[in-house]
Amino acid sequence: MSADPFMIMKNIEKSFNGVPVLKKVTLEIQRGEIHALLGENGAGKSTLMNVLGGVHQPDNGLINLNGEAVKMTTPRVSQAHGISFIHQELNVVPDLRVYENMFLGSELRNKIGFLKVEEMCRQTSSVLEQLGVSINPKEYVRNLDTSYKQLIEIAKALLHKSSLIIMDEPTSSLAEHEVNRLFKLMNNLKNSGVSIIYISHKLKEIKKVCDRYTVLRDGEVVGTGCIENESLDTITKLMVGKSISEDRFIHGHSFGPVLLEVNHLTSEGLFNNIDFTVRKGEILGFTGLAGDGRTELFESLFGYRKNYSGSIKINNQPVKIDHPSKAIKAGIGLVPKDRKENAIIKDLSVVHNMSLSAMRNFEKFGFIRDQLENQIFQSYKEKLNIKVHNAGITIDKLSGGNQQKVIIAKWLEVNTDIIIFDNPTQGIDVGAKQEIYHHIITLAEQGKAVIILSSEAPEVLKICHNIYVMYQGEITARFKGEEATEDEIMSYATGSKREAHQIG
Amino acid sequence: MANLELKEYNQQTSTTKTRLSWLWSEYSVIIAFLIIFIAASIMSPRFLDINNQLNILMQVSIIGIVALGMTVVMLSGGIDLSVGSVLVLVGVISVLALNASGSIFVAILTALAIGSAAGFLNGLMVAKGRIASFIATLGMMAGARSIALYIAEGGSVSGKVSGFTAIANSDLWLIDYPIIIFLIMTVLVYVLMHKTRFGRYVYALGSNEKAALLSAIRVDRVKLGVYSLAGLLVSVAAIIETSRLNSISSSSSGVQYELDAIAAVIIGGTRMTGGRGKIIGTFFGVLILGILNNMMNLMNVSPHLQGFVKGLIIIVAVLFQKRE
Amino acid sequence: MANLELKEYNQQTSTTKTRLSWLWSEYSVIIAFLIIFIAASIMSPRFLDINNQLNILMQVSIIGIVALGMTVVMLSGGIDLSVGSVLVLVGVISVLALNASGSIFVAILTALAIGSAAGFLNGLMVAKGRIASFIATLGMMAGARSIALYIAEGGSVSGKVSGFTAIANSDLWLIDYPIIIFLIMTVLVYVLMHKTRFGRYVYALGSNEKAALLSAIRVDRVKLGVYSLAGLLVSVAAIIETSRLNSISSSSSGVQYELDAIAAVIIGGTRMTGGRGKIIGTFFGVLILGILNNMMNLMNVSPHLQGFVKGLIIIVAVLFQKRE
Amino acid sequence: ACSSSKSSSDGGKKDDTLKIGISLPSATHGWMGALIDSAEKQAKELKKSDGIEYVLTNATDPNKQANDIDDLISQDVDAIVMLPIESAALTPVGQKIKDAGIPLVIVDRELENDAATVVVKGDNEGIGVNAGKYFIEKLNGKGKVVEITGPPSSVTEQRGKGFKEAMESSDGIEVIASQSGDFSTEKSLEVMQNILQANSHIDAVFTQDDGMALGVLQAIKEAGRKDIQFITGAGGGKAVFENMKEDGLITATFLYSPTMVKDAVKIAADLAKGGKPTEKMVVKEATQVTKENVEEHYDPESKF
Ligand SMILES: Nc1ncnc2c1ncn2[C@@H]1O[C@H](COP(=O)(O)OP(=O)(O)OP(=O)(O)O)[C@@H](O)[C@H]1O
Ligand SMILES: Nc1ncnc2c1ncn2[C@@H]1O[C@H](COP(=O)(O)OP(=O)(O)OP(=O)(O)O)[C@@H](O)[C@H]1O
Ligand SMILES: [Mg+2]
Ligand SMILES: [Mg+2]
Repeated sequence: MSADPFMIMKNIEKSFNGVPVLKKVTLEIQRGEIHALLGENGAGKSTLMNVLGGVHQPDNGLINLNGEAVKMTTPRVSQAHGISFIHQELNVVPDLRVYENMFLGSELRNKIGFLKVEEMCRQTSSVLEQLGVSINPKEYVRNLDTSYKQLIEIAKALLHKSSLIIMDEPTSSLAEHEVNRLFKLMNNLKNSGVSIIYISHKLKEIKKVCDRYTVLRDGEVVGTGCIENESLDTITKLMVGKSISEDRFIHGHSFGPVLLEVNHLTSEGLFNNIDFTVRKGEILGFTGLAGDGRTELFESLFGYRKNYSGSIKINNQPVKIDHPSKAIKAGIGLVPKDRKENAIIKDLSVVHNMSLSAMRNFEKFGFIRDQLENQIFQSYKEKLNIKVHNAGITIDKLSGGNQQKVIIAKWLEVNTDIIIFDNPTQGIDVGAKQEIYHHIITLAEQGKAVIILSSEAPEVLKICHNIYVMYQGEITARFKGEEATEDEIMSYATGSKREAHQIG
Repeated sequence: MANLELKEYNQQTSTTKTRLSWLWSEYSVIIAFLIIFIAASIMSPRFLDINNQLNILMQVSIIGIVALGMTVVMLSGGIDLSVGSVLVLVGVISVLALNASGSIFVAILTALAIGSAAGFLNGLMVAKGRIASFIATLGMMAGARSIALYIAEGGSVSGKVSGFTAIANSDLWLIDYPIIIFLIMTVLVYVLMHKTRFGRYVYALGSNEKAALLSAIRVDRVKLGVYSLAGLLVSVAAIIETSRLNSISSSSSGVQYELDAIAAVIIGGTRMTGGRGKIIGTFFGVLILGILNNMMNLMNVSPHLQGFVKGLIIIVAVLFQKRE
Repeated sequence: MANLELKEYNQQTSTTKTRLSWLWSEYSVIIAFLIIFIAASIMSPRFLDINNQLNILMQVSIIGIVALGMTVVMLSGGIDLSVGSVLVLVGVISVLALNASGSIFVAILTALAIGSAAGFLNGLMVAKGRIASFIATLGMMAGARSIALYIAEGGSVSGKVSGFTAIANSDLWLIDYPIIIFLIMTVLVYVLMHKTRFGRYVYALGSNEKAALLSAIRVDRVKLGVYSLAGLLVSVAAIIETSRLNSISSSSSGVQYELDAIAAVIIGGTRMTGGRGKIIGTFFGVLILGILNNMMNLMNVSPHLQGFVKGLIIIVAVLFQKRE
Repeated sequence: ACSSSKSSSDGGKKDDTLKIGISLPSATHGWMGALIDSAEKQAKELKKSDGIEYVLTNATDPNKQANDIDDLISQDVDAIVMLPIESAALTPVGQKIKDAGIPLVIVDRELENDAATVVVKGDNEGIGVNAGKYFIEKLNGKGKVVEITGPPSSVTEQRGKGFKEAMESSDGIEVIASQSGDFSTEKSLEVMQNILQANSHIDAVFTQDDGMALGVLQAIKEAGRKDIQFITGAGGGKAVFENMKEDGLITATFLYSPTMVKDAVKIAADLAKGGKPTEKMVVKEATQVTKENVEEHYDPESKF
């Protein structure tokens, strides 16, 4: 097995603006293996893969493919060498249809050069079917939910019949059953000789599907080996330098009065007759599958969507929220999911992204106090362990996980009484996840009401006092955090069970 | 299983309301066109006259052909301000070629060559020079006009070969050649944009250039193709315009064609930032503008107020359309 | 500890290469400016003459003030084609107000009111009507010019109140008022864009409108503010232009100001699609254009070729700048 | 880029060389294009024969023209030729030239003060008036007339005014449509097509420019209309003369030659040398050209 690796990256070095990001990294991939590339946020995983994918040029080092030295000068060259790349940030073309996206760059054409639309649609359907999705291939991608977009990117890579597939956090917005389908496919691919580099912060997945691993830390390889021989704990330690407990976080609870009360909230086609309350100091979890409508529900609550009926009371006062700024005034904050689309202002600096929603905190006589901004950012940087060498650079230069942390800092700075987190730990490493959970619990302990939306049942199980499960726009179950199990949540989330449990 | 259910959900809704709203969102420009058409027929009895209808088609054919190219450029996320000036330059040079060679064929070849060369140069600046298309084509606009003025010494040049005027002044069963050329070009560009790889790539790059690049599309070549195509279409328009009057003025021809073409494209529902829009939309956008100009003359609106009326109706037509 | 290490790197590297490349990427327009400035001094001995320098500043002040507003609009992701026409409309109405009231103060107030009202209307169409800014302001461009023509019956109107011309024709220690007004406006807009919430919001919405909305920014109000501000600045420019010549022509004044202003903004490094750019960049972009015009006059470039030379130099200046 | 080719003409004003400044609008229609060309040719000739340098500037709007004049004054030119885009707007600028002690020759449009040393102009109102007389005579004081004007500008206004006043003196003639052809052949063609649609009977067409007359002619030809008896133009373009010679529909035009600028440049050269103006006002008559006298004015080499 280890005799002649199929792909070797040797002594790769790369720095951005003089800051070294990769330091003599060596990575070997065997034919037909699934290789986990691990490391905390900002360790350099994506950068390494971008070098392999021809997106970035290394300052130094060699890439060897099938025993031949190759230079990956553009993404096109990399693809020509049989490498497919699923990027960490979605790269679909929103204004094209599903099948058009799938075949973009490798369209099927008939003899006179016209596109074979029906044939492409057929193949699209069949690949998507393998992933367990049935979307109309002629639907515009802009109308799809993020998880579908991610699935389309995966399917596109599968379509290419590559010999090496790079998957940079492919499951960050997928639900459990979609992930399982993906793993089944990955195993099939592996058996047919395809190699896969798999990047994920979900260590359980790694254990389940990967054969070997390489861990990066601050741009250096700190370990490599077979997954079977290691416990998750050792790998975690390698990555973040400490072990992480997988236990439930919170135990005792002493809630204050009801802070938010929602009655009969309905928006046609999105969610239906939603009732719930949140008390001060409570952490409430909402979970379900993609398309359950929870995102839309809370976007409505936050004033981003306006077409809904029902009543919302805060502190027993009815409120009318038709714009996010009114939501903030009423005391609701929302950390959106899909940061690239919804949260990141990529042309603003890291600091300015942090302060954007709470400008009043940084003003004096109507002018912005730059120093105060930087000062406050420093405190968040330490608190959330944000890895950034110069806070004046634009936020798109940060690693994915660190971008997410900046967004969380932004909403911590707004400091609303009710704070909604939609998929808050998307792309965040295990160590940082723990820290974020602690921050959320601290918020609750300070008497804030926290709502967490997540499609990962373990996440809500770990930190929520109460858990609501949604299915097709309705709340199908309510659990107390310590009473719920993952299996039971899944059976409500998939619609196989429907009757609503009442919380005692 | 969850997915199957989702599918049902979909089918349920896509029946009635969805279909109507689809029609509305895809073809609202046609509805706008129909309303304006009906309003015009009511307001002026002469409007519906078959001759008047042919006149309108004839009048829009030049801008229409230019607007087709503009649509492609704008779908790719760019803009081409140079169309009017390039049209004049092409016209002037091809008349000189016509007179020098005595051959209409040579004149047409020259025109097509100059037009696509100017377009190609635009493409080079945008794709390789990474210059914003607005500024690159603004430079070309100034440059091409300038060269045309220099060559023609500020005046106009006239064809001296009989037969050249036949191109734009003949008809096939009552329908003038320019109209036929415009229709054929519309069909060709439609096919190119919707049935071939090139068109697909144009949409892709206008919608998300980075994703297009990561999909191994040769973005640079597509851009070169886009601007060259626009230049080629401009040269077709230039041939018609020159042949129609057997002359072209280096100073007054082609002035503000870019604004008319862009207005037609946007009225036709193409998004300013690219990636979204339709050739058919531009076709009707061009017709709407043509009807407006025609009506303004038919009704003898004061020249001072024509801008106001035209601006107002354009805005209402766009306002009326379905937006995101 | 990881952070500490990173910090060290930071200091190490940000010294030489980084700093230079930062300067280059942030201020390449200034470098372009310096090169053109030096080239001009070499090519024409008269160029450096203090009077000539003051002339250039005076000449760019009107377009400069317009370009400041254009920068803000373009940073927000829009465009304003109506600046030239609104300038004329403001000029015509304020001269009428001046002559009717006999008060310069009333004239200035009228100007500011009309300019910001026109801008506000642009903003309404863009923010509430969701019309692409290109088409909304194209409509305003046609409309405002048309109304100005109608009011002035196609001709020009002249001020009949002595003292009005003093606004643009007086100086403070040799420096003409228009220059001073331009400099003050630059500083004010700079402060607005870089030191206040409003500016931050404009950048945010130009970069990612949806994220800006989800950040609880009142996107609609910001847009209204942006276009009103542009209108207000146009009216300041209109006052200067009207006062300078004590008259304004409804047909020929303000022609193509939008192209000059947009060119200055893009030469200054602002991105067409918004979110990125600098007021300082526009300031130097305006100066570059001013020097070009001045040099063209000093060097007696053939009139028909001036467009060519100007287009070429603009493209070279942009090409030369650091791009993404 | 332009340094190598142009450095020869540079060098500013040496004490012994004279220099004239020429400030014109930019070439947005044929007449102006021809005028700019004539000016440059004349200036070049003078450079060859008398060694007088020149600077030629173009402006799109009055403010830019004021800027150009500032540049010319700061170059210490010895005389200035200006075709003001707008009379009112350039009047204070003319004053500035006068105050700087530079002789000023105004072309085509007068200033509103006496800053001009010499004015060389055509007779815009005369075009309208003479055309009006011609119409009344040819139509016997009765008929339906269409007017194709230029884009809004003082030229358009003056020609239109003259024509309107002349028409008012005869109540049998009715102007049934007045639309702008933007001084462009293509635009006039379209506009005339539409006007032909709207009006089933037209007797004659007055156009404010020869280029537009050609567009109108084409429209009438295409429509195959026989009711229109004649078209008139203005300016004195070669193509219009040719049509006249061939007994075409264009039966008259009124001279407004772009070559008037040549006289202005020559006068400016004299003034620069220190000469005194012989007359303060040179008016180029709006002479009526018809088939009878067309040969006198026809020049096959003309660019206009
Ligand atoms: N274009 C760039 N310019 C400057 N710095 C960059 C750029 N891209 C990445 N970096 C820096 O390189 C480092 C490594 O980033 P990378 O994206 O490879 O991390 P990662 O391991 O993928 O992290 P994550 O798990 O959060 O995705 C980070 O510190 C990041 O800020
Ligand atoms: N723009 C849109 N057009 C049409 N339907 C939409 C649109 N956005 C969302 N939907 C539909 O609304 C429903 C619920 O939305 P959504 O999938 O976002 O829920 P969710 O709970 O946020 O899921 P998750 O967070 O797990 O991805 C789905 O049926 C989805 O297809
Ligand atoms: Mg990453
Ligand atoms: Mg969702």
